[in-house]
Amino acid sequence: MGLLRKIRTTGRVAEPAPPRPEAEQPLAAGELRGSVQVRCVDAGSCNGCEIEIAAAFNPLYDAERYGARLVASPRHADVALVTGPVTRNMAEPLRRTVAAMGEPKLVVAVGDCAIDCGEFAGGYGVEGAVADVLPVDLAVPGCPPEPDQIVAALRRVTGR
Amino acid sequence: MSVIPAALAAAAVLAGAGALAGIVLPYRLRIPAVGVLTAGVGVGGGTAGVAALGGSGWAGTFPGVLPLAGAAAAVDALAGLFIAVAGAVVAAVAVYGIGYAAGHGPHGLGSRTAQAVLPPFALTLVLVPVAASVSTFLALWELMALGSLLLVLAEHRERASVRQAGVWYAVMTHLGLVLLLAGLALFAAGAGGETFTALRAGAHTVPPAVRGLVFVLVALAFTSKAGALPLHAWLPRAHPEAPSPVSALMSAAMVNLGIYGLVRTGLDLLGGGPAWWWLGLIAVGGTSAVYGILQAAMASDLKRLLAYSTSENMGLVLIGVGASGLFAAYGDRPLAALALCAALLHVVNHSAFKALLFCAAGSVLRSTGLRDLDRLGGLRSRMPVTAAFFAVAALGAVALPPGNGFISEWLLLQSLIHGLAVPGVAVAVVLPLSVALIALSAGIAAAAFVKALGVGFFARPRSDRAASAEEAPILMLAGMGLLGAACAALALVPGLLGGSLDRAVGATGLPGGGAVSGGGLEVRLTGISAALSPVWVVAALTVALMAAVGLPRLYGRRRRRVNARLWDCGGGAPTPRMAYTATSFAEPLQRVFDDVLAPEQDLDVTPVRESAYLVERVRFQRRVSDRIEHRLYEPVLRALNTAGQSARRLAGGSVHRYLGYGFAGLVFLLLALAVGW
Amino acid sequence: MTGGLFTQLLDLACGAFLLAAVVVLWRRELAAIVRYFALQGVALAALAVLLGSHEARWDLVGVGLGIGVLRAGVLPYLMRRALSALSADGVHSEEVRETQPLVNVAASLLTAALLTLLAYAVARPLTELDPTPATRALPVGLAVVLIGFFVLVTRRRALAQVVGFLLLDNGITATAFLATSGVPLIVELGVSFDVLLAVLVLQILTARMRVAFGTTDIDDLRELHD
Amino acid sequence: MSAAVGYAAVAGQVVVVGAGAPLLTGWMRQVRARLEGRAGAGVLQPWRDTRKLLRKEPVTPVGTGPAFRAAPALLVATTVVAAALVPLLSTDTPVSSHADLIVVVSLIALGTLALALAGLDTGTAFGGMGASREMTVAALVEPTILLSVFALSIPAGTTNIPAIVTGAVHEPARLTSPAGLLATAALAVAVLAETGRIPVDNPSTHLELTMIHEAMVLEYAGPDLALVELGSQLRLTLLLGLLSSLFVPWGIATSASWAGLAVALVLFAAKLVLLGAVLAAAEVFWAKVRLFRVPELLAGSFLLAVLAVASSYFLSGAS
Repeated sequence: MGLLRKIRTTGRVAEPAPPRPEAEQPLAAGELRGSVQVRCVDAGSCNGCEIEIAAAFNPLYDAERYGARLVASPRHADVALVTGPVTRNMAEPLRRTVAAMGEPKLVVAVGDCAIDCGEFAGGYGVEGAVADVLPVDLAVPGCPPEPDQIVAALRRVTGR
Repeated sequence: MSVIPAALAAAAVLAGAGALAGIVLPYRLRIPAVGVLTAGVGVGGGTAGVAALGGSGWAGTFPGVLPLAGAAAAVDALAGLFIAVAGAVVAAVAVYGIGYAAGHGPHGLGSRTAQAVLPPFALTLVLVPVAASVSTFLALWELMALGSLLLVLAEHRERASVRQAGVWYAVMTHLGLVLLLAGLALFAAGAGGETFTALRAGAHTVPPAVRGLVFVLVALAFTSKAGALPLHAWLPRAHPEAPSPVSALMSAAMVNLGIYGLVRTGLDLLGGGPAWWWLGLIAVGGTSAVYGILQAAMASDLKRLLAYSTSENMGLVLIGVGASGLFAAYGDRPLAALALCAALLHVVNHSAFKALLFCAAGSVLRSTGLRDLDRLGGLRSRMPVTAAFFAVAALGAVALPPGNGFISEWLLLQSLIHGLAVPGVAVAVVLPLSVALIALSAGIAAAAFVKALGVGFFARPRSDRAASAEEAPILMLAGMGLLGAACAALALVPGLLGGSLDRAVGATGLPGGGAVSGGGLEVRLTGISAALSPVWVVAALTVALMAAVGLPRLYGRRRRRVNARLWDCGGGAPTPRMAYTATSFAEPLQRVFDDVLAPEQDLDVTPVRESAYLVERVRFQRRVSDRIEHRLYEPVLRALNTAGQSARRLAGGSVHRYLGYGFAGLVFLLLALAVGW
Repeated sequence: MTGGLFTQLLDLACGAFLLAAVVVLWRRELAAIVRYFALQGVALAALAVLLGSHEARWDLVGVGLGIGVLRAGVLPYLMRRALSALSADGVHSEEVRETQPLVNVAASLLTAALLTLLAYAVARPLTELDPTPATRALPVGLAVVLIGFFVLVTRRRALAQVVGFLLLDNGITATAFLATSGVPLIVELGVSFDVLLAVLVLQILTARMRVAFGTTDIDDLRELHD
Repeated sequence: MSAAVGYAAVAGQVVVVGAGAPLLTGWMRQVRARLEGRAGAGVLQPWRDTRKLLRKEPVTPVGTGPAFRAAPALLVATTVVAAALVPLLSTDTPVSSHADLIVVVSLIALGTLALALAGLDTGTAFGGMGASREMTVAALVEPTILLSVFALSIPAGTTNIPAIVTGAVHEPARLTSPAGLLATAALAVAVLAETGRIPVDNPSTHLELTMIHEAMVLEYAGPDLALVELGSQLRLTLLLGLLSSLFVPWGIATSASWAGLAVALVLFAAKLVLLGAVLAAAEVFWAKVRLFRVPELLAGSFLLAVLAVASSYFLSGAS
């Protein structure tokens, strides 16, 4: 039983929870009360932010302990986690994804590219930042942002 | 004059009038007149049947009707059950048929021949159980087969497949007749009389080997009529190709008569038999059930699916009959009565839901011209009533509460589970296997009917014809309404049938004492501590459903329900081509049962001319053919073909030679007679 | 030991014995197969010891313990050694799994169900001669014989075949114990010795096969025909 | 008096299963999280999810029909009726005469059927795919379940669950016999398949192509989704409860007394907590098997059920 021994010796790897972020909760998040289902949309990112989002949900950062969970369908989701500059091909799918979510819903732009197109500003295939396509409720700056920051943003949404 | 002969006589007169009306009247008047008269036949039969179930009996002889022996008729409760079922189905389907044939034009079912044959066919369905002598039975049986054959062929101008199905049906039904004739003649010779009374009295004088042979011959014929393996091949061809009301009559009334014949000869006339008869019957039933429903789950032709499901349900009934005989052979008569009761109840239930299913499939076919599930879809918004009726009947067919099929399967399972008290290795081995087979067939039936309902009626239309479907006319809906009401009544208050079932079981000589009782609302088995109250289940489900809908509303903030596009992964809107079809739905099951079904598949990749690596076209074809038919029938057909080829040499074309054959034959026969004497 | 407890324990041992055979049929990894075979050896030994202590026949207990050592200890050890030799070179990682049995696993499990019922039907008359708790469990031994034979017929890997053969032997031993409370000590010793020898021979054969053909798929032995 | 206790027991069963189902799921997720080295969202998280979903906006995808709308409520309703029937707390209830094992199993199957129809009703590729797979698995589970029912009803002589449970309480030897153990194992596999747990289905997968249950419910949102999730949590709780009632029946009140009911309640919670922890831990160790290996697993469980039936008559059974 190698796995059993591994579990015993590893123990808990989740880091102690940092204090709850000071910043206030976005308005729409008030009704969620500690439960947030997250749908990720890659609108044209270089995948750097995706790696960090994945890291935010790993055992070390464990975003799930604050009530956030990744889901497979936007119908189940409250939050769209959008990364990357919005490319022309992804603008419409992004709008549709957010339209598929039921109220209350929030859009969180993750990474510099999602906020102001970053490196890709002015590129021929870039439609614009996420805010140009959809109203953004929360932004997480960084290229890529640290998992800590992503977790902190999610905590502002869940309120835990 | 008692009710039974009067009602039967009325049915016969109405049938005669109907046949006449079918021939004489012009197209416009023909269909309503024949429909009403056929419905009258059904009502007459139903009245007689109900009267017989109520406990009255009747017997009579008609010396002049048939040559030599004359015709004998008798009605007891067992016959009454089948008469009543046939009558009810005929009445409802006749009403439906008026609407069905009216829109069809003077071809097909509306044609002079078909309309003239329909009432007599309906009459034979009612009259076969009335027969009380071998010759009467065979005559009526053959008339029924001929009537159904003509009706199956009604649309022969429209599709070549109808003609092919007709040939199959004609050959197989006559093969059945030959077997039946041989078996019953042997029996009559051994028992020293051809009336059923004489057979019953003389059965014990027949040597065991002959009895066994009689049973095997008769059982082959009757199981073939019931659509059970191995002589089932006509059923999945003839039932889909017949006009839908005829399919309904065949699937819901005619196949039952196979069961009737089996119960009548096996349990009543032969008076039961050794265990191997019944083990064989259970084996036939079990394989038919699983194989039939497996083919149904694979079928993408809606009516073929329903036809194979008939095979399945008759298989279940055969398991019940077989178990009954087995228990009786080991001396546990109350349990035998219970198993038979379950089988008969399943016959009734199956008739109700299968007639409704075929009628609903018929209105889909009439409105869209399609039977192919892969091209149907979205009918629930275009044909809401038909879809609702199909759903009600499908609930019965999947054997889940609160459907009517559940009650009889529950009863059947109870009789098998409690059969362990019966000693004997065979029982101990066979019972668990039958339970497993029943369970497997029930599980696959659920998949098959989810497919039929979900793919055929739900989602979005997959073709223009399905998109432009229209609801069926009022008479068709009325016919379906009658059947739907029957399904609901059987599902909710099966106990009402309790007394009748007991009397029907009692007619075979088994103690039918109160296997099902409980004041009409409950099924309570005496001797076995098990009870089922369908009304209670429905009430509890309703209360729970209301709670499940209501409680969240109390808590939730009343947001308005909004409409949204289907989630398309952000791409373009999903087209009907992306939806799962019946074929794709069945694919996992088909892969699981690969070894049983042996599908043939065929992949054909055509590269473009310039390069072998660029593909221009890929053609993929997969067919699940009836493997048993393949393996069993083809060698026989091939052998027949070869024999036919070699026989051609005898036929040189000279008329004198043919006459010579006849003459030689006659002389030979006379010589043989002379020497033999 | 009271009668009730004895019956209970005997039934449990028989159940475990049969279950181990079934699991051998179910699993694909040869290592797991060997493990469950060892478990079956334990169940068999328990069976013998139970019978022996119930009838106060100490030689039977001794035989039982001997069987335990041989079938739960020595034989699995030998097979594990053969297995580690197979997987040591790492090239033939396919070698440690029964990837493609001749009859697929689901079908073999259903066949096993039928075989068990057959065993029951066949053993019923024997049971009725003298219905004691031990003879009533007779079908278990018979079922294991049939399942062992089935493994022998349908498995490709040489090692799986060895296990099939040993299942067959376990079944015969169990049947003997249950039917007649044990064969004479000397016969049992002789048989066990034979089995041991057979396994050693097969082990050598397996190793030779792998050297010669690079695989232990015994279908490849057909090449010897040419 | 005794009738009052009986009604209280039925109400208690429904309430305990209803309120406890999200907690059980939360508990299992928590156990799993701890084994994976994570902190976990807390036992109450499924309740928070449900609370939030109920207040979200209900969404009807265009092109779906009544089957899609009705399925979640039907799923919950069938499970609730089954929860009222199964003797989780007491065998002596006003409904115990209706508590037939076959009826309970069929009610659960009815819920599966409703959800499969809803999946087909959406007309999306994923919905149909989920429905097709779910029905395949459901069809193959059925023989195992009914044969286990058969094996369990042999010693009791009836398929009435309270009677089976009472019999087992009075005669514990029935449970430790090979028949009892084999039937337990067979039914346990069937429960895993029916509730869509690893190794048959992965309830937390995000990859549509590997989904069975989740694929059918991709279109549900808000309160409908809350009902669907509650339905599957209820079903897990109910089936684990059924398993514990059948095979660890001790503590279930067999007569109508308030004290017995209280003890039964505590023990029932304890059994479920234990069973849930075991299942969650097992899921850490197992991997989901390929869809076309599932029949193998189910054939195995079917074999166990056959052996259970067979051994019940060739071992201690009716000679």
